[in-house]
Amino acid sequence: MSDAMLYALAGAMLAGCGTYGLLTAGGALGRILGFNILGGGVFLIFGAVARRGAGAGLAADPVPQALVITGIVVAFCATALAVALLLRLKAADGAGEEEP
Amino acid sequence: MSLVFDALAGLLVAGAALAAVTAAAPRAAVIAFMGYGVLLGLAWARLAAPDVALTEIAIGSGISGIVLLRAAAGLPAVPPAANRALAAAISVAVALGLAALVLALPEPAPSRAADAAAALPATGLGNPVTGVLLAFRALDTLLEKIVLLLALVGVWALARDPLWRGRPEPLFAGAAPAPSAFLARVLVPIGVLVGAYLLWAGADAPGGAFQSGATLAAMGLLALMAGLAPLPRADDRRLRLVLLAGPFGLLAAGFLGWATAGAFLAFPPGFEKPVIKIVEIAITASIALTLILVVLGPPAGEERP
Amino acid sequence: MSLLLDAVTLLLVSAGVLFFAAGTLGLLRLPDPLTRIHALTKADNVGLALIVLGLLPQAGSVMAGVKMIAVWALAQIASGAVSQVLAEAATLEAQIEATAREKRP
Amino acid sequence: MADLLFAAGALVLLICGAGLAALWRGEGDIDRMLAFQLLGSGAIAVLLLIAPAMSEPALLDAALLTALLAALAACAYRAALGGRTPPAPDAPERQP
Repeated sequence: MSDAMLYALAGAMLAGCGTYGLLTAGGALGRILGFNILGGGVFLIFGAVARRGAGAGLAADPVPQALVITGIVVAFCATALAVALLLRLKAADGAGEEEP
Repeated sequence: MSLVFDALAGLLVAGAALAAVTAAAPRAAVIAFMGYGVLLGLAWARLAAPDVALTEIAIGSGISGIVLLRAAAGLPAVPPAANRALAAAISVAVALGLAALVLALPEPAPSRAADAAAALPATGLGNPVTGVLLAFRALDTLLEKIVLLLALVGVWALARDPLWRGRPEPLFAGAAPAPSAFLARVLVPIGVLVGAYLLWAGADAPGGAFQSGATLAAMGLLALMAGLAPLPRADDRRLRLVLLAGPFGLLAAGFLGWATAGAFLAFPPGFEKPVIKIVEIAITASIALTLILVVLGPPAGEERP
Repeated sequence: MSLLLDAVTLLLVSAGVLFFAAGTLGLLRLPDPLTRIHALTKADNVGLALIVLGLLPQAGSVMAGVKMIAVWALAQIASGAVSQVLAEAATLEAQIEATAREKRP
Repeated sequence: MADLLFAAGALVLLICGAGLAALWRGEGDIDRMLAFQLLGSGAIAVLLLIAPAMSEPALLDAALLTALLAALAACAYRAALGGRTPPAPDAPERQP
């Protein structure tokens, strides 16, 4: 069992947690968090793959790392857009949450 | 011993994630999510990916907190909607399936590390991740910049018609109280210094445009929170110029590559590093400003002249 | 010499971890949010200071040592200011709750 | 030495985890923010400990960033409460 494997398994657990949040959340914010955690788990598995690809004097494969960095920033922007939609919805119907 | 540490860190990340998805109150869930971001940063540090760790810390525990805490304010606690036992079964199946896939990863692991290391000296950079982002896969970075702009257009599109040129809702309703203002006054200069350092160091050490942009965005938001700077207007021309500097700077460098090096997004031989650095500065400014604006949300109020 | 330095590291880092434990214990045992804030900031900073002091002999370069001290200094400033912010937030939340309780009956 | 540093890091993680788990069941979100701040300090300590253990000086930058942004979270929490300032608890009531 290597360190990369341990974190890949942690990533699998995160993906499970995220799925659970996505399926059970009563409100939109819970689903946003669940989706982010699901994505974080997938990124972490990707990171473990990068770590396994260490070689040529580099501690990890830089290509997946670069993709994860852009992924984190894009995921954040999507989250901010979703939150803006949520707040607009709240302002529009005053009730706070949409019906599930 | 390091494996014990890794196992513990992995379990803590999963525990924080579980707390975030099972918390009943929205604000408690968001606080757990912020803790999960810090722990995920540690995981990236252990995966020998300090560049990703810096990004995750700056975004996951920093500016995400501002957006999500703001969204959680005033939201009622909603009871879980679906059949929880079924959802748990599906989630465990997803986790076990991924775990099985992970354990079946091919040996030896496929890797582009050797290619990246071999091509890196041609760029004049010392950090392979920056090399991938700005030289070998610059097209991805260009498209990513455009996605960020689209997200901002999406946020701005939510403004009500008569207000769309104005300023967004303030982060603090009214003036910030003294302790928060003090915190901002102390942290913002230090943070701007750290952000500039990350950009400068990013050529040869972990760091770069994304980490620096996220840090600068966090500091900008802190300054706006404390009222140290006026909220930006959506129709400010200088603001739009900075927003476009990143994608169009990269695009210009791309066309320059056609003229000087014979391919789109190829950098002129001999001048790779200076051109990459200039483009990186433009990208950093655009990322920082875009992140600030998507966090602030749609324009909501017109200032009466 | 390096054995001696390692012993210093071990001693100071252990003491630092002990202070972290003490701070956590205070966080769990003290009765209300304001006292808990107090326990957290005090113990954390001493713990972090001891860990930084202990790690200084292990810093590979002068730059690394300076950075470690900078991290500690920043944590000092930030944690003092953060305790103020959270204390104010705690006071405000207690007020909001009291107002809500008055209105309820 | 690296093993000892990892052991110390694991211990700090364990302490923070225990604090987190216990505070999580507390009544208020202020307590949860305190748990988050504790985790932030713990993460700084862990990053400082594993930087020499992994011979990766860039983790010191990560520690610096963690210190900076943990404080930002407290400010964001306060901002989400709204702009009112509570009077100092011991200040005499101002007479009109």
